[in-house]
Amino acid sequence: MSTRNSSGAGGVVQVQGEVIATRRVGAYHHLTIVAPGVAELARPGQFAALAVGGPTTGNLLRRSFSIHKVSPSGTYGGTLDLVIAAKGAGTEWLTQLRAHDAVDVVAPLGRPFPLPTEPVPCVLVGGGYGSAPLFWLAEVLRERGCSVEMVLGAASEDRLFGVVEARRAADGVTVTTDDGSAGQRGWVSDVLPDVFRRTGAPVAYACGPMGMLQSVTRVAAEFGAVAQVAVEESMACGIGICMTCVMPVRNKDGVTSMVRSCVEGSVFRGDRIRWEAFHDGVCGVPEDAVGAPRVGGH
Amino acid sequence: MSTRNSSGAGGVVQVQGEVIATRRVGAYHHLTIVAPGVAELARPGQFAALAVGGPTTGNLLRRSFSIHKVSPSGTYGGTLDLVIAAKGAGTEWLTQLRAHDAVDVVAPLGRPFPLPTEPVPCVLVGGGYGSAPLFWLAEVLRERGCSVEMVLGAASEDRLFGVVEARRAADGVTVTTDDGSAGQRGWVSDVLPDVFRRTGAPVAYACGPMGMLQSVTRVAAEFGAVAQVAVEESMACGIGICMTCVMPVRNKDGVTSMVRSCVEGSVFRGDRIRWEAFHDGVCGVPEDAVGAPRVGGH
Amino acid sequence: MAVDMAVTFTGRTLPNPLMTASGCAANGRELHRFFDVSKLGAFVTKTVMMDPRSGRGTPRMAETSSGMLNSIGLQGPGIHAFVAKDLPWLKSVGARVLVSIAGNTAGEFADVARVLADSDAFDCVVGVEVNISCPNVANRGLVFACDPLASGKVIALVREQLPRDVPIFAKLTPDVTDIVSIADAAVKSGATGLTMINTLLGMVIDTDRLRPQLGGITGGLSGPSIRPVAVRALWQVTAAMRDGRFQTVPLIGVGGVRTGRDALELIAAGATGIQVGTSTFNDPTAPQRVLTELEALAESHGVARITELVGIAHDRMVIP
Amino acid sequence: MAVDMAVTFTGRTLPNPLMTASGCAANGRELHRFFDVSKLGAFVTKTVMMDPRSGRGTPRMAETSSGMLNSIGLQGPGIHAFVAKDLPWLKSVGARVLVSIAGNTAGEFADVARVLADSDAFDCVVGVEVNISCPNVANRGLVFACDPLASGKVIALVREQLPRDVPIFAKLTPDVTDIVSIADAAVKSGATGLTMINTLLGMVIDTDRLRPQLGGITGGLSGPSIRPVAVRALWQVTAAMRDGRFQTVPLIGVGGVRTGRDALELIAAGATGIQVGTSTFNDPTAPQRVLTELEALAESHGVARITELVGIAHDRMVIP
Ligand SMILES: Cc1cc2nc3c(=O)[nH]c(=O)nc-3n(C[C@H](O)[C@H](O)[C@H](O)COP(=O)(O)OP(=O)(O)OC[C@H]3O[C@@H](n4cnc5c(N)ncnc54)[C@H](O)[C@@H]3O)c2cc1C
Ligand SMILES: Cc1cc2nc3c(=O)[nH]c(=O)nc-3n(C[C@H](O)[C@H](O)[C@H](O)COP(=O)(O)OP(=O)(O)OC[C@H]3O[C@@H](n4cnc5c(N)ncnc54)[C@H](O)[C@@H]3O)c2cc1C
Ligand SMILES: Cc1cc2nc3c(=O)[nH]c(=O)nc-3n(C[C@H](O)[C@H](O)[C@H](O)COP(=O)(O)O)c2cc1C
Ligand SMILES: Cc1cc2nc3c(=O)[nH]c(=O)nc-3n(C[C@H](O)[C@H](O)[C@H](O)COP(=O)(O)O)c2cc1C
Ligand code: FES
Ligand code: FES
Repeated sequence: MSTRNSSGAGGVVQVQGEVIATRRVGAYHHLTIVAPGVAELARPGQFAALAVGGPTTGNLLRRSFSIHKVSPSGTYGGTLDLVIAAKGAGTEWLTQLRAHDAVDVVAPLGRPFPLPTEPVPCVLVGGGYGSAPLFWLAEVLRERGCSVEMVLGAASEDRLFGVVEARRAADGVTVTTDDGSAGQRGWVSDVLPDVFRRTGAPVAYACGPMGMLQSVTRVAAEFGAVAQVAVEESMACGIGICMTCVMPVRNKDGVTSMVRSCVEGSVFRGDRIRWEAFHDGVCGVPEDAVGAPRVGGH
Repeated sequence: MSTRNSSGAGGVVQVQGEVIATRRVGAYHHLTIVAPGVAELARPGQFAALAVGGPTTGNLLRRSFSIHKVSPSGTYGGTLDLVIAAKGAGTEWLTQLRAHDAVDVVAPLGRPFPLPTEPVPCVLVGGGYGSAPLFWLAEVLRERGCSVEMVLGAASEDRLFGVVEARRAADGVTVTTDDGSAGQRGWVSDVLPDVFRRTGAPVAYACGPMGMLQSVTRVAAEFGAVAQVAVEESMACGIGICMTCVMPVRNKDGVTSMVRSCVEGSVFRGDRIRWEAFHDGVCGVPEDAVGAPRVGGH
Repeated sequence: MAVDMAVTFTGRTLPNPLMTASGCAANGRELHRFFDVSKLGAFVTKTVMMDPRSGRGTPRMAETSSGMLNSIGLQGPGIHAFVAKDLPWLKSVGARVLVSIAGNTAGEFADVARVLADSDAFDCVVGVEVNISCPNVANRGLVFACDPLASGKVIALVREQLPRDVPIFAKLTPDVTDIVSIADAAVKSGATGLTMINTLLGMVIDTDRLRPQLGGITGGLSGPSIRPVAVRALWQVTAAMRDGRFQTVPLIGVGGVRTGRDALELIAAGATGIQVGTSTFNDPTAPQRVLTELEALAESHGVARITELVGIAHDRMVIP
Repeated sequence: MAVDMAVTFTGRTLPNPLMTASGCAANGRELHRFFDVSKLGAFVTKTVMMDPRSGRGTPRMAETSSGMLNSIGLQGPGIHAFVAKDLPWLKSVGARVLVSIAGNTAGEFADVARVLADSDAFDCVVGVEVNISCPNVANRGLVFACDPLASGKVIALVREQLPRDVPIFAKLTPDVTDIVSIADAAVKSGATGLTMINTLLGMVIDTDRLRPQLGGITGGLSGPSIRPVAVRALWQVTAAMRDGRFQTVPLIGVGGVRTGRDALELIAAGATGIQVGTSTFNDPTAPQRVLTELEALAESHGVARITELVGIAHDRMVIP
């Protein structure tokens, strides 16, 4: 198991990991991977980028996954847990790995969830496997004296992740499903106003589909809260060198640029994201963005 | 396990096989694959073409291997045995398969070794893993009353295959290695004259590197014997549709054409092959071949 | 609801869009051991020239990442043997045949077409594919499809030799600066359809021997690796026809199709027919399997006819 | 015996042939977390233009078989920010920098070159790569490298802005009928080297949504899938230079290099330098790893200097 340590700041390692456990959880696969060096550096909200397909593969690009949890030491050395939904070729391959199979891991990546400096109530919202990074976050928040209210939503019961764990990790849990197969029928945004009203939380953390993140941002704003959202853009490298994962985001001076979600995110303040530029799976460059195409295109 | 039966003549199946045993034998890997339907059709000298790399692979072309043996029924259904040397990406992948892994098999392919109609002495010559198909052939020959003399050669001891098996399968066995690590030091062609002289065999069967096949052909001719040689040309499909595996071969009227070694071979009469067209890994088109390039090229 | 898979080219209706690709299926007998070739929309034969040809020396192939390189050099029996043996066999099993032809000169193309048109089994021929784009010719200058004028001349001469109702497809190479201008020239000269794409000119070097791996030095690159180039070529030519830059003709898509999804990609870009080439080396039943997968996919998209999907991506663009 | 890996371009000696590829390594800081970028022969920066550019909307990528498609659209900070921030950083870590530049017009290329030449950190610049071949421009007509005249004009103007001893590499596209004529024009206009190849124009269609997958519709195809095209391009241009068709200049090979063996393939075809692009997305240490692997391979071939292997396949042909 080779570990190449980062030579500069930032704290990232590339390691040849070894799967030590893999189990189905509803529609997902929960993998535990021995990945020495990751646990010591990782913070909630960061992600890992995995190579897929093995030595003969035609799938070259890495796949990114939120870090569910890490454990610095154990019988096997430091481990990394991921929750993976089989979707295309790469996740299909990953979810079919067996114990002792090798997998190349680059982690931790991206900016973690910024933590409140005061012990305030926090709302954590997870959509589908988007809840994966929230339990660890909840633990860290509670260690700092924050109370934690969780809202988990999914299309159906099998696409919820961690409802049982949530009851332990949070002070209150609300569950929604689109089809009503578990918890309340509907979307997380249906129940969120109530949660903000009840807790008075000044901050919400969310991870899940873009539509959900946008509504969490909107509802949070209605209650004067800040939403910190972990976005999911298509990523080819995960480490900031390809420029495929960009999104239009305002900086604190109000200037919009196309920023790389893998290095400047994947956690952004929701109110900085130019949500109106996204529709139906594509995202345009807002006209006022730095270097936006002039008439005639570029 | 799906079996698509051939709809025409020729007797070939494409099956999703399952590896049930894999073991190292010297420098090689011996695989046993459940491949229903193959055993009933196969004859010694035929080969199997395997897809490699699994669902995400970038290695598209099939790899061909001589059939070592088949068994029509067993605990698991019909099986197929192959002896594989890890060389490039595909054989590397195949030799790392574990029990219960799936592998797509097309077999049997090619023309088998033609059998003598009389019970005559036969010389079987195997170079490296080229001996793999010879034990089954020996069995069939002896069933017909032929006596069998085997000559096995390789670069070194670990590259010999089946020396022990040979003692059981043949009436006499001679072993040579280039470095003298087992048997006699030297090439099979050094010992062959003696074997022909001793047995008076009118036919030799050979499988191994091209250089060896050529010398078997030459020595056989010196003793008035016919050599039936199983050649190894690079093959993209193994089933006769790509035209990559051609070699210049004379037909019985003496006319040379570039014929597909996967369907018209891989067993040829050695004296029909235009050996002089081969050198250093390339093979030209003899000027007198049907449709050979005219001056100016084509 | 089953999807109607029939497609029509210049008045000829085929039961479905799936075809073999020239040179990737020999002339039928070999694949017929794995599936009934008459079930395909059409069977495309190995390019045939006037005289028998030995093709090139070996090695003739190199595997590449998600593809392969070949330098077969148009090995074949010559048109007379082809019409005497191969075509009658294809007819006997009920195949609809798209015959691929070539020549060293424009005149030879015409001669081959004439022999074909005069042959007994010609009634099983649903079209002629004119291979003006084979990269495996000794002189790269002989790739007619690199030049609009040369392309046009070949097509015009072949057109004269064939009955008016026989579709002619010009097979194009993507190795040109502007494929639309070649397409334009071929259509203006009488091509009633276009096949895109032939292989890309490529090369592999044997790093042990430090010399070209193929006997023919360069070869044609094919397989899934080149699919994005095929999709792009189909898209550009379809866009040009939709813009009215030249007469709209049906396109046959070829290049890297391995699954029904791949076929749908080419169809959505503008292809009416689909050929499966290199993938057949991986899976001998590929052309038939792709048909099954394509039908299921088309059904999942809720269309009644596969033709509703031809070029559909041009109508679905999102301008953000 | 260690192999001497040094290579020389127009008088500048680099410790080894390995480089990042423009647009596949950002401007250094990100990769420096994984390995010391000053250990590479040169670091090639993301193509920079005069003004800041947002690049295109998303999706900007699609994975393809053994490769990918991108339509970044030359996002960048503009040359002024580049020389103020990125170049000094690269200099500070000791990197030798090959700066990739582009312009919307030939004049803009020259302007960018002038700002670069006038900048404080210019002494870490070992050459300028002139990207006349980016396919991600709104108008395909703007790909200068599709036309010998346009290519020549850009190179000549850039040449005027740079000190004589600064090497200029023209980066070419393989999407042309005759790459040798473009190479010829670039060299005659003052390019002291050529970089081959940029991406191939390609396209992927999303078969669920039945529309182009990229926001920019078409994109550039890269990765191991295109390596045979890169090898072929290097081979053709090297052969033309050996034939004396135009002055011999050093070539930088790029396209699908993932391993030391791949690098050796490009070198044997004629490349003196090697860039690693897309494979870096798979393995962040790829450029460095390829160097190590290449060195070991060169050693196994028993050469004393890596330069002995440049173009060697041209001398090793077997004519059967
Ligand atoms: C920061 C981040 C965290 C994520 N966390 C999780 C998680 O915890 N669990 C989980 O199941 N999934 C997660 N995803 C989504 C996951 O990365 C994609 O589902 C996966 O990459 C798809 O790969 P595939 O081979 O199945 O699909 P394919 O469609 O074959 O992927 C093709 C290419 O597109 C990229 N791609 C496709 N979809 C996405 C996507 N949604 N996001 C990023 N790249 C994509 C892939 O990386 C690959 O390069 C996360 C994505 C990001 C960006
Ligand atoms: C009729 C026949 C019988 C064979 N029997 C055996 C056997 O019993 N045991 C064994 O170990 N090997 C055998 N071989 C050789 C075996 O097919 C090759 O070693 C194997 O294909 C190499 O694949 P690779 O992925 O390791 O190498 P790569 O170099 O990656 O192969 C690349 C491509 O070249 C083709 N190729 C490369 N070398 C050969 C070759 N020698 N023959 C055919 N195709 C080749 C492969 O099929 C593949 O398409 C046989 C070959 C033939 C033609
Ligand atoms: C081994 C081989 C032989 C080929 N021979 C021919 C040919 O004779 N005529 C022709 O028009 N195309 C020929 N082609 C090109 C294919 O028909 C097809 O255009 C190309 O391979 C792209 O499709 P694919 O990726 O599905 O293989 C050949 C391709 C291969 C791989
Ligand atoms: C995401 C991405 C961005 C690229 N951006 C540039 C660029 O800005 N300038 C340029 O000259 N080439 C650019 N390229 C092309 C590469 O430099 C290289 O020529 C090409 O990708 C082939 O090499 P590869 O197969 O190793 O990636 C880009 C390629 C990719 C994949
Ligand atoms: S994924 Fe490559 S820059 Fe973000
Ligand atoms: S291997 Fe394809 S024809 Fe023989």
